[in-house]
Amino acid sequence: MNLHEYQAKQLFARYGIPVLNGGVATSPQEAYSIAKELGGKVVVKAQVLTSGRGRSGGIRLVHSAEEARLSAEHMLGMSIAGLVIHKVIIEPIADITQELYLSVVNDRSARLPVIMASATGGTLLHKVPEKVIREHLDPDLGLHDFQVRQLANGIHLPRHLWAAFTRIAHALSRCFFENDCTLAEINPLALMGDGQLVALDGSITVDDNALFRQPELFERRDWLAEHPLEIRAREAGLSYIRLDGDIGCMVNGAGLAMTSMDIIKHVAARFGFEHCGAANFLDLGGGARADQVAAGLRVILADPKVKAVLVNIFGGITRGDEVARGLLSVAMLSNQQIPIICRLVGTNAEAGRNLILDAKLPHVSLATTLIEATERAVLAAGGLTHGDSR
Amino acid sequence: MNLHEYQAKQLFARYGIPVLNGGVATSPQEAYSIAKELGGKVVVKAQVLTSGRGRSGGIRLVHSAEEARLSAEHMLGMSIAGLVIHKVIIEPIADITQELYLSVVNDRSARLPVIMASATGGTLLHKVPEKVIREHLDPDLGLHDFQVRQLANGIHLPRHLWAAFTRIAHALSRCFFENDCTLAEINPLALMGDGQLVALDGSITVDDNALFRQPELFERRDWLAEHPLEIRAREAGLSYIRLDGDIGCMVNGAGLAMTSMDIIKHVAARFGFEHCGAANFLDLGGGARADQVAAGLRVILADPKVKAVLVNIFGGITRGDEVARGLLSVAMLSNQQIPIICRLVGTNAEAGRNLILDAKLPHVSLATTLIEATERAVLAAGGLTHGDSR
Amino acid sequence: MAILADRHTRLIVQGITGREGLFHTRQMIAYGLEHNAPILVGGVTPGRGGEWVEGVPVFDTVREAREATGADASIIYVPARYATDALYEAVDAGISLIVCITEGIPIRDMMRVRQRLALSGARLIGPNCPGLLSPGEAKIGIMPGLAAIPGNVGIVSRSGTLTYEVMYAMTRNGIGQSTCVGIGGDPVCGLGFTDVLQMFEEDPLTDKVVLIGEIGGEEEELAASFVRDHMTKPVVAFVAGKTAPEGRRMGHAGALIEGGMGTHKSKVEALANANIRVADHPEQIPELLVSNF
Amino acid sequence: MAILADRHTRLIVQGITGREGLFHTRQMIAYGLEHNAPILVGGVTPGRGGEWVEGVPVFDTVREAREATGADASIIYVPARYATDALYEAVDAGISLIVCITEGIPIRDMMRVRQRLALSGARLIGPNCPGLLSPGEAKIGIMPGLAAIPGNVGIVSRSGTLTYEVMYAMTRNGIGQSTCVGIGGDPVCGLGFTDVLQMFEEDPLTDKVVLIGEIGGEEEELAASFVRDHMTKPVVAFVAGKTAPEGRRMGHAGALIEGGMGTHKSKVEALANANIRVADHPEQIPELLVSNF
Repeated sequence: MNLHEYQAKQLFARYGIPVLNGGVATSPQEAYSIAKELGGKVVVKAQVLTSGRGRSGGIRLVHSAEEARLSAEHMLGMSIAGLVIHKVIIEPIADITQELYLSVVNDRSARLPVIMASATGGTLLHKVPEKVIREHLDPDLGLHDFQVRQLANGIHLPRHLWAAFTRIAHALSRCFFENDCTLAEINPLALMGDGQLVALDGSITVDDNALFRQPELFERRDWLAEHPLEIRAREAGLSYIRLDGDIGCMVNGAGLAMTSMDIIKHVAARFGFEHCGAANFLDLGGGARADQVAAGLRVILADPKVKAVLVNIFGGITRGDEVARGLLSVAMLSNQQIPIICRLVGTNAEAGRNLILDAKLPHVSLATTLIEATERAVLAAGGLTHGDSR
Repeated sequence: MNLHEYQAKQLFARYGIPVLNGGVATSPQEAYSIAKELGGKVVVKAQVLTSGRGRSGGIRLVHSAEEARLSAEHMLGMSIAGLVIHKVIIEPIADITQELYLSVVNDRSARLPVIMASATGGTLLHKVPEKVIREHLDPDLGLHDFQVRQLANGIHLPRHLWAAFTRIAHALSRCFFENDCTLAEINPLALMGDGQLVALDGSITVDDNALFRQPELFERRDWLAEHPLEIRAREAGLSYIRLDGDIGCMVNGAGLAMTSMDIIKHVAARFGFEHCGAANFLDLGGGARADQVAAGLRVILADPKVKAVLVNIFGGITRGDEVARGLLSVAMLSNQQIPIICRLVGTNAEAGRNLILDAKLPHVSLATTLIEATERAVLAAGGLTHGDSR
Repeated sequence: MAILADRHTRLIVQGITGREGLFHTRQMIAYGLEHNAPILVGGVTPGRGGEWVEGVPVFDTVREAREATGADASIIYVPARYATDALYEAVDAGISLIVCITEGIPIRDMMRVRQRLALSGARLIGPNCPGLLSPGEAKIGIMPGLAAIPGNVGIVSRSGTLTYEVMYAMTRNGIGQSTCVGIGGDPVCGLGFTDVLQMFEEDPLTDKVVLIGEIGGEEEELAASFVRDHMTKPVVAFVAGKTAPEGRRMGHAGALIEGGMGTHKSKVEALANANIRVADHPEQIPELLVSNF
Repeated sequence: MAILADRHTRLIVQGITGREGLFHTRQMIAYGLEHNAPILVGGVTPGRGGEWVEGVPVFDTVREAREATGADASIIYVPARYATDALYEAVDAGISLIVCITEGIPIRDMMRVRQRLALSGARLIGPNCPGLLSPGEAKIGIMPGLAAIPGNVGIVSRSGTLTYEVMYAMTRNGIGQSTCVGIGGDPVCGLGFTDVLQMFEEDPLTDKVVLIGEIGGEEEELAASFVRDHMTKPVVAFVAGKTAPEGRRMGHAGALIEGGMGTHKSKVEALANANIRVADHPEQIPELLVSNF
């Protein structure tokens, strides 16, 4: 789960990390009031959970409260990378001397958290990656003082900034640990004209698995930032991600679901249907019930891009008959005649296949292997039946 | 540092461990008021930092508020094991079904904390030591749920008490860790007639080395519970413990100080002066200044039991001249003519010895070995000079 | 002999009376009976000690279970909130092989568990994994027995049903497995690819190895280096997630391309550079296994 | 060769510019010069990197100091509140022998340090200890050089000045030492009696051993078992605190008889039962060392 910039900064402030005194606006009028209070010369920043806001017109420097109002009016409701802007933040224009970088993130290879600092932050960070100093953190003890010294030393921080840097590094580390973050990043950590270090922008990602013990963060989750179909799937307990293609997929298991997406692309390329691809990732999880299967199929069919559906179930805990029942309950009632190709293997697979055969729905068919099922789905989406291709 | 029973129970209550609703009284009238509010039938318990209050009349069951007043009047100001009673607690008489035991303590051999539980607590605990169930705790993670189950299982706790026992065990463990305790003990943990588990008595010892980060506990320290001479020594930065003998000791280093005490007893026995022994333990620590040496000698001489003083310094950081200066500053002014036998070895020892020789004080003399110094101190305390014994 | 577990393994089930635990206990017993392999020796559910489930005794604690049954392996089907405690309990009781099926354990908790594992020497498979299967010898986990037959190919995988797919494809083509190990889809887990590859390299009954990876992390790249530098046995691989978008978690907590790290391309290149044959799709693996190396 | 440290040890001082650190740095340098032994190679004080003190370079961090000087040992003279950090820093930098003089570190902190030491393999002496002295070879700590001469008797002790007293008594009687090790007076410390006894047993230049204990804990009892079961070299012992009252902390955090545990009697009995000669007082030790075993 990602926090918005304004949420990350609220959290930073609570840990004593200096941030600019701005405000959050959900309407142009609010933006105007905040900008006026700040003296007019402000930055208006769109709150969307994607990178590259700057390039997409999501960050504006303005010179009056009226301009701030206009900018907010322009941004609110606009989309960046498919995500609608519901909030903007208004902040005074910062007098920046230098942009540093500081973050704590889980290092998967070391299986430990790592704190990273760089003397060049902001957009320059990735241009000088060799200048990033790293210290792995003990997951029980957190950040040691000596590690902060090694960071400060490594980025050649002027001695008079060590005390402030130390406070910020410890605060960021505590913020990371206490909120079960997988990422807590300040970029840039700005050295201001007055000699203060200030967190100008921040990113926080929280471990979804730990949200049960972070009720306050869980409440802050911005559900509006998700696609409506993803919300519906989540509410049914399914893991669903919307993609650009035209073949809906329903699979049990994340690895097999990704593999099914990959095979669709692979087969489509072989057939010369380069435009074909998966319309979604959908993992039913283990032991899905008929009602979850039905909900998953409804979500897939609600996507207007979808021209065919590939169902691939390798049943361990998941039972083939349960899957078939769920599928048929939706397919029978649906007015759409979108082809549904099912491949069922494993627990109760034969019972499931028999249910589907007995239902005799013309648009629901069975396949034996994964490749065969995919070929038929690709051909169906490409406007051909399996027979046509032969 | 040890907490009084009432302080331990206040801490327990803060962690959600059930205690009886009693009160603390510093006067008989207060005791009367509390007892009256509790309905008259109460227990009056002296608050002294020693064991065996019960045997010394420090715990009384009374049947009216007036009796409570009389008991408090009797106890307040009374001494148990040399410690004056300044406070009593008044608690309702408990309806006890069973007395259990639960504690967390540092296990020195394992170098880990250990939680211990027993189905037989109170004064019966030490009679069935084999029934105590132990689980070592991870110093980073504290008590695990499975360990509580192992305790409950091991002491055959009835299943309906597991939930309450689990809450109390976790609370006691948190109390132990968060307050840097070396001991947090509930004895007895009483099973009451109404089926509740209640901490009837408690002991808490805090690691002196950790008091700097436990300011609240540090403030609660009951300085009145110490001997006045110990308070004076502590204020001078010296480690001083009053003992029963008649030979004052001033030594640098704890091990050497204990050894000096032991040698006094050893030599005294050899000479047939079984009544002779060390009047105190006094460790000057490392690198003591003249003013600290002087303060130490003043504390020693303020003890009326003292008939001779043994000074034994093996100087590493501690400088012999500094010690001599401190000694002489007090010995010169003192009206007492109590013999002071000095043995100085190590850093600047010769300079120190010369200072003492030059001062020509008749009651301050020098010795070469530890045994020789001790022999002279024992003979002096026994009323003989060194010459006499030969 | 297979790796990690065989017919001498003495297994207990933590969470044996739970919905999932009970279901898979039955599956494991059925597999054991069908293949004339020893079945599990006991189970643990706090508060249910003294009962019997599916013919095996239930204990309140792992320690009791171990003392009574001599168990040396444990499989954990405990819900995520209690799974960390179950892991510590297994380590504390001296269990030497721990398999954790549970999904949804916070990353930080697993980092802490790893420190204690390092101090104790116990081996952990998982969490968020399907467990392991030595066909005809031992089934510790949820892998469907029907998908596998005894053979000389070791499988190690970060995935669940995708692994079954590969096993099934091999089995249909008459290629059996020595041991199939699912190391799990979480970013922080117990044994990694290289640990298991090392065991396969040393196992006399394993002749070839299949490695099934996913996008996210660097496990596949590290495995490739290990194969290049330390393995003599041929390895075939497949990596899922070629078409997965960056920055989205693909079901598994660990299947996530972050900041351009852990891409399909990087993994496939690393594997190919280590002379590992990388399949286009799972059903291609049997033919890569039988073609000349 | 002596145990733990000799003329090949490359030592740095953590807290070299502090009052205590500077004083003892001078003492250690003086000892090195006087005995033609190598002197320390550097020091660490955060914020003072780049300076020179007593002819040796100062660094901001242990890691820098190690990289620049090849140090393999460190001595810590940092105040108690910062000493734990200094310990972690030394471990993290890969220092293999750490000696911590600092007194007053909370017990819990040392328990945590011990877990990290166990994972790293570094050896710690102390805290709250006088360090070690291999006469004529290496002085790492605060033991007065004048009290010792080279010889074949190893000393291991929980005490400070009491140890000097024993060394001095031996030296006056012409009995020299291979290495004198003060393991410290805290309840939780690094190397214990048995660790050091084992080293003396294996050291070809040590022929006899003196063990100096105190009341409190069970270290002496454990040492007695170790001597009985594993040592061939004769051991002489002294235990301080015969007349100390129960329940009072005798200066050292660890010198405390609690609940009847750690008494003088129990220790002396255990030692005597292991055929160890126990002295009545320190000045008796030389005669016990030279009498026939």
